[in-house]
Amino acid sequence: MNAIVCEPAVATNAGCAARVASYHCEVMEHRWVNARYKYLRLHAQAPLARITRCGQFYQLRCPVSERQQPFLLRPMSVYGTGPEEGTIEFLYNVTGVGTRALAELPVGGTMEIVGPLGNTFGFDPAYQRILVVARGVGLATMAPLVREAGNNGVAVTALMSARSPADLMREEFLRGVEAQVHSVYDSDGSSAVERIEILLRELIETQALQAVYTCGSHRLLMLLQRVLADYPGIRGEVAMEQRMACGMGVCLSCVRLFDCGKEKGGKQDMQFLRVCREGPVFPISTVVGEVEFG
Amino acid sequence: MNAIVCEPAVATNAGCAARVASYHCEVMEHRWVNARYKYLRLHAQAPLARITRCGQFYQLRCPVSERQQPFLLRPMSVYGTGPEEGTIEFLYNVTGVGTRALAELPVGGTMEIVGPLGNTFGFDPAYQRILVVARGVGLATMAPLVREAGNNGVAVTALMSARSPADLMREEFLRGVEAQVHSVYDSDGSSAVERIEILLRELIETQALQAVYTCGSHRLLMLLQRVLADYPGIRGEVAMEQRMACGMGVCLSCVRLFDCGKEKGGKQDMQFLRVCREGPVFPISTVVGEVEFG
Amino acid sequence: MADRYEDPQRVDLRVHVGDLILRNPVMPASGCFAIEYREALDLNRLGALVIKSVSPKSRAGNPTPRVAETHGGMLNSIGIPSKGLEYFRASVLPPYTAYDTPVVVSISADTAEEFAAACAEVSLPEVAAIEANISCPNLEADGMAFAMAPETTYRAISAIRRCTQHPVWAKLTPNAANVAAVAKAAEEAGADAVVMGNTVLGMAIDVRTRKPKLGNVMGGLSGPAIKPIALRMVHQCHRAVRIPVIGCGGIATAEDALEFMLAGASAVQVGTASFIDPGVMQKIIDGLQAYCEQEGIAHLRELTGAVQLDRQLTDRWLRFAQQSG
Amino acid sequence: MADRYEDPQRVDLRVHVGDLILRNPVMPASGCFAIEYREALDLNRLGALVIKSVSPKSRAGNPTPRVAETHGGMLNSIGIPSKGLEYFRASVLPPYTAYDTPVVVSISADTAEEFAAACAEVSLPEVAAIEANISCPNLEADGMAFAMAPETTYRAISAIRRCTQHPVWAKLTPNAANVAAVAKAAEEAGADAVVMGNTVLGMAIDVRTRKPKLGNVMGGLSGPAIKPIALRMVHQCHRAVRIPVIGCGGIATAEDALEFMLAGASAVQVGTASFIDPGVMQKIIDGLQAYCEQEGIAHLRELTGAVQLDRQLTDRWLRFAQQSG
Ligand SMILES: Cc1cc2nc3c(=O)[nH]c(=O)nc-3n(C[C@H](O)[C@H](O)[C@H](O)COP(=O)(O)OP(=O)(O)OC[C@H]3O[C@@H](n4cnc5c(N)ncnc54)[C@H](O)[C@@H]3O)c2cc1C
Ligand SMILES: Cc1cc2nc3c(=O)[nH]c(=O)nc-3n(C[C@H](O)[C@H](O)[C@H](O)COP(=O)(O)OP(=O)(O)OC[C@H]3O[C@@H](n4cnc5c(N)ncnc54)[C@H](O)[C@@H]3O)c2cc1C
Ligand SMILES: Cc1cc2nc3c(=O)[nH]c(=O)nc-3n(C[C@H](O)[C@H](O)[C@H](O)COP(=O)(O)O)c2cc1C
Ligand SMILES: Cc1cc2nc3c(=O)[nH]c(=O)nc-3n(C[C@H](O)[C@H](O)[C@H](O)COP(=O)(O)O)c2cc1C
Ligand code: FES
Ligand code: FES
Repeated sequence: MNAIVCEPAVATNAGCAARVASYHCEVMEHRWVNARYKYLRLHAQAPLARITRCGQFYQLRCPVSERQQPFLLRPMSVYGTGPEEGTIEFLYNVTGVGTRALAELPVGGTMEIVGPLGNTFGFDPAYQRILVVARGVGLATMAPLVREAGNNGVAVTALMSARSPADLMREEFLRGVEAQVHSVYDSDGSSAVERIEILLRELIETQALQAVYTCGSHRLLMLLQRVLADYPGIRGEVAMEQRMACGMGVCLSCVRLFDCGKEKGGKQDMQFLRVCREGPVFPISTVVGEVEFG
Repeated sequence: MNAIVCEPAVATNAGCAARVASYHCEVMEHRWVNARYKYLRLHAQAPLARITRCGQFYQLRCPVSERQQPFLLRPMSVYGTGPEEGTIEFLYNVTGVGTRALAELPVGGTMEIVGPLGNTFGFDPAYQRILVVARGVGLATMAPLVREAGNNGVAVTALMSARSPADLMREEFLRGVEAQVHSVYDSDGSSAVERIEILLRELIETQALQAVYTCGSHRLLMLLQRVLADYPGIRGEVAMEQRMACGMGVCLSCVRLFDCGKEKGGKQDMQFLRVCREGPVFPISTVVGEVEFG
Repeated sequence: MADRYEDPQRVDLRVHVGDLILRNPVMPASGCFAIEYREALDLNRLGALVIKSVSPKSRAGNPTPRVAETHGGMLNSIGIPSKGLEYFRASVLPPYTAYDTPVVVSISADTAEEFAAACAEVSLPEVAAIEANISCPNLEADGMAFAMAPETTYRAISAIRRCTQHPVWAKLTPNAANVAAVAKAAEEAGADAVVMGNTVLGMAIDVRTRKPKLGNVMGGLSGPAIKPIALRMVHQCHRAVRIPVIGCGGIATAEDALEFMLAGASAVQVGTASFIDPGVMQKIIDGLQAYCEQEGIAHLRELTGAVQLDRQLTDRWLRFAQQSG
Repeated sequence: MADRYEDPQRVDLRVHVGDLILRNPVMPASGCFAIEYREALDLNRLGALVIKSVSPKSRAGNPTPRVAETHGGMLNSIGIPSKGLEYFRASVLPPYTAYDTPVVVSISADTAEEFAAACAEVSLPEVAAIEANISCPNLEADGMAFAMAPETTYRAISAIRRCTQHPVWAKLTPNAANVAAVAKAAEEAGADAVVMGNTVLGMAIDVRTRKPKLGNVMGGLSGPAIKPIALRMVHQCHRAVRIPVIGCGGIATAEDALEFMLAGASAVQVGTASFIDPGVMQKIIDGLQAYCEQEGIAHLRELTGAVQLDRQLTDRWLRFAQQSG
């Protein structure tokens, strides 16, 4: 279930043995990590740590209250799992109806989550060094990748972008893994695209990177697409977002257009793919940089 | 706002100064009194004890949960108020969606209640003795009346009917007021109408009763109507129930037909009256004993 | 002349419904309001007072139970209990006209002629407008009503138009298949505004007793559940007619009211939400005030129809999508 | 011959939809189900498998965002993205027919002829029935669709009938004003069953951005919010036709399914509820089983249309009420 995009849907799913279920969880820990993000640790009577892979997500059934009545489930990347088999973690931005309702869930309370869903990052334990480019909530999605790199002795370079140092969440991202961190901020202008491009090219030229991963910023994604075009040997992957209903590939609400390269006839092969199913992880090169559709 | 039925609605409401509002309350106490009934004590930052009168009810906004999502408010008689100004009590039967949701409300939680609503029992502190005939939830409605009698030195005779001794809730009804209690049960056949009729007539003949009140049983109501027809000097009142939406006399969902006696022309004057507004307390003599409509 | 109950703030909440100027766009929906709400609200602060529909014929209303709750809404089959117009004029109307707020009388009737005669009879100086409830699910005809079709709508409204100089609002039903055409017929027949909409015909059954939850078997669905349907219809009516559209259906918050205004409503009616909180209309008015302040809107009425549609979006999407295999 | 996946208990959950016998009445609603649900459900335990509508013409579907949530429901404007029938037969259909459960192919098309040709093309031995989605809100025509009127329904279904021997189910739209007449037209044109119903056309606006919440502006409302509407229409169809009615709209629990059966449904379709819990259909089947055991019902199908109506109630009420002044 790696991010190998543009296979026909049928082949992708054929013989798929993964089981998706609704898990009843208890809230073990739930706290603010800064003014906008909350950390949530759940426990289920099921081996979530074992069945969940790096880059996958769950759909959360946010609680219903007098003031907030979310109807659809909310997709959330897995921020971490374990050490107990039944433990799963999320890190989320409190923004709208569902996440505001979620934020009110007390420790000891319960909630349902549906998953695991989606494909995984393409990661090879034999890599020497990877680069992760994160902004905002993107770090929740890539945190398991950082951990996996750490576990496998793969060196990590992290380029972290944030509004200001208070928003960075460096510790939350690395969770103890050693990494070379480059932080850039809107507040001092260091996050400007031109300046990041210089930094990026320098990192790529000087470090023996096998793969670059990103999540959380369209601007950074487009920059990476442009830069990586010059380095076809480097694996580049992005975790995407889109409005979802089913989260399982059924409803076709979460499509985006991807450019799957030249067909035999020489024509560009453009495909609508489901972020929840063929994604959320896609090769950076395939992303079509439209911004005008929601 | 006593139970003086069959005045034209306009006159009944004219110049009514009572204020109805939605009060935000905190749950101070909430516990089972037996297998089916729960006792609930709320506190609001408003003088509920002062503005609420004997026989009135509130509409409760039952909490919303994943499993129970009541939409309409639930009408509940006031079981008691005070001693603090902001304290109000309810005693309720856990039956359907709303009351099941209500039963889950934790101490320290909050809820909205709308009221005070409806008219009051007609009670005169100069009475010597009153008879209260209660079954099931009817005792919640009449408990404030028993207390008022107690406070005013009016003697109380209580005829309590229940499935079995375990269902009686005698202490919950009297709450320390001295009363002569006659308990009858389905389990030993003592609640049969013929037997109660004998008891009733005996009580009326031997005790100097000025008023009889009832709530909670259609069968007992019809019996009282028949018996009291022979004693026109005794005030007889009943608190009625009906499905409600607004609880304020606006929507006309809660009507029942009442027989308001002979008109000038000699014709029976039958009227649809709103249980939430002209009631919930009505003269026993006016009740039309239909059972086939909901 | 300044309205002394007008909100004293900087934001101008006034809206126009034809020649009528309302101090704000918030008024009750017929049947979900009566004089008793003066105990919970200052009636001098509402945009208008709309009274429960009255029919010229005396009617008992429908069998009980008359209400049942559903997910996010309720069903009602009250019917239009009525003691006739004479009683209405003598005993129902007077307390409403004691306020400094325009009073709207809602009329329900069985035939176009009955409608016309009733509207003429309530065309009193103290009545600001007449709402013709041509939409109430006529349950004897399996939910059919005048406003189910353009022709019958035209017939009823033009009969009324001939008999009164008062502003006439046509209250349409969401049970119609093509509300834009119905609204257009109402406009052509001379309505001064359309109210969109009424309840959606529905049903509920108790699976234990196997009986319908309403004595009348079917009834009208109202509340938040129907909001997206009513909103869509308001937008369709707004695009179809030049007369003002008054939005109604599931409005419970200031945001809901704003959504209806953006979709094309000049004013809004609040029904079922008052049953959950009798003070809700004042909260909605306060919320509109707060929104305008936050968003720097000087005149609330500028929001009417201000939804931002991107008319080329679908074309661009299709061109974009054409690239796909 | 015994169905080896039939529930082994005493209660008989089987239902008849025309000549088809289903092991239980629970099947997915088109567009709310795809082969991926095999990861969450045993597809051999469902009553039938209904596939997402396919159109003969290749289509991209509608612009994103394609979904938005509402109170107790959701709006969608997916459209019917399609790679055509050839792709459908080669790549979409085969995994469904690997199960021991009847497969229903849903067809969507722009003209009666296109419908007929497409239905003919999917009249394959491995297909148990064809659902003609004559109801999907045709948004170019402001929500109009074949099933909006009896005439167009008759035209589409009779064209289909001439081209296939397969059971044909006509999927009707709740946006029609008179679904009973539409159902009757479908029956007269030779439909083997009607599916009542589809989504209700709705709209939602973000009051901060002032933009519609759907890329396509309007979309179909589904979920518990519409249940009372769908239920009412199922009951109206049941009274109007002799062919089976399959209920659809807001079903999320066994109680909901039972309510639809009592109202007249022979089977039910579950749509949006699967998005909230992909295992919900199995829970509904288990709940039907439990209900029958509790209530001592040997054959679930006896519940179809078993709502207890008291036809004299209104008359009695009116006589009763006549006593009032
Ligand atoms: C695969 C995936 C993984 C994600 N992982 C994370 C994560 O780890 N942490 C985190 O904070 N956020 C994550 N997001 C974004 C998260 O889903 C949204 O922030 C959340 O749904 C907002 O819900 P709301 O009710 O607070 O907002 P509302 O605006 O009230 O939501 C309304 C609707 O829009 C949808 N929606 C709103 N924003 C988004 C979005 N950005 N992406 C998709 N749907 C959206 C909601 O799901 C809901 O259906 C992820 C999104 C996807 C698709
Ligand atoms: C004036 C008045 C005072 C009441 N006082 C009390 C009291 O003190 N204690 C108590 O336990 N009960 C009392 N009741 C009855 C109480 O309102 C119902 O038991 C309660 O509404 C049931 O709600 P539910 O959601 O649990 O049941 P459900 O069956 O799920 O309710 C569905 C709908 O039916 C209505 N409903 C159901 N039963 C009744 C009923 N008996 N009367 C009116 N509406 C009903 C509900 O309000 C709701 O709208 C009173 C009723 C009235 C009218
Ligand atoms: C209990 C009740 C009674 C109603 N009576 C009337 C009526 O007499 N006349 C009328 O035009 N509409 C009547 N309606 C419809 C409302 O005016 C309103 O159009 C509908 O409820 C939708 O709005 P809402 O969702 O805000 O309630 C009634 C609605 C309810 C719930
Ligand atoms: C995302 C989505 C896609 C749908 N696609 C189709 C479709 O392709 N064909 C069809 O006939 N109905 C389609 N429907 C309608 C459903 O089949 C169903 O009739 C409707 O959603 C009401 O049922 P529910 O409330 O259980 O969802 C779709 C509904 C949704 C929510
Ligand atoms: S969310 Fe349903 S297909 Fe992706
Ligand atoms: S509940 Fe609305 S009038 Fe009594």
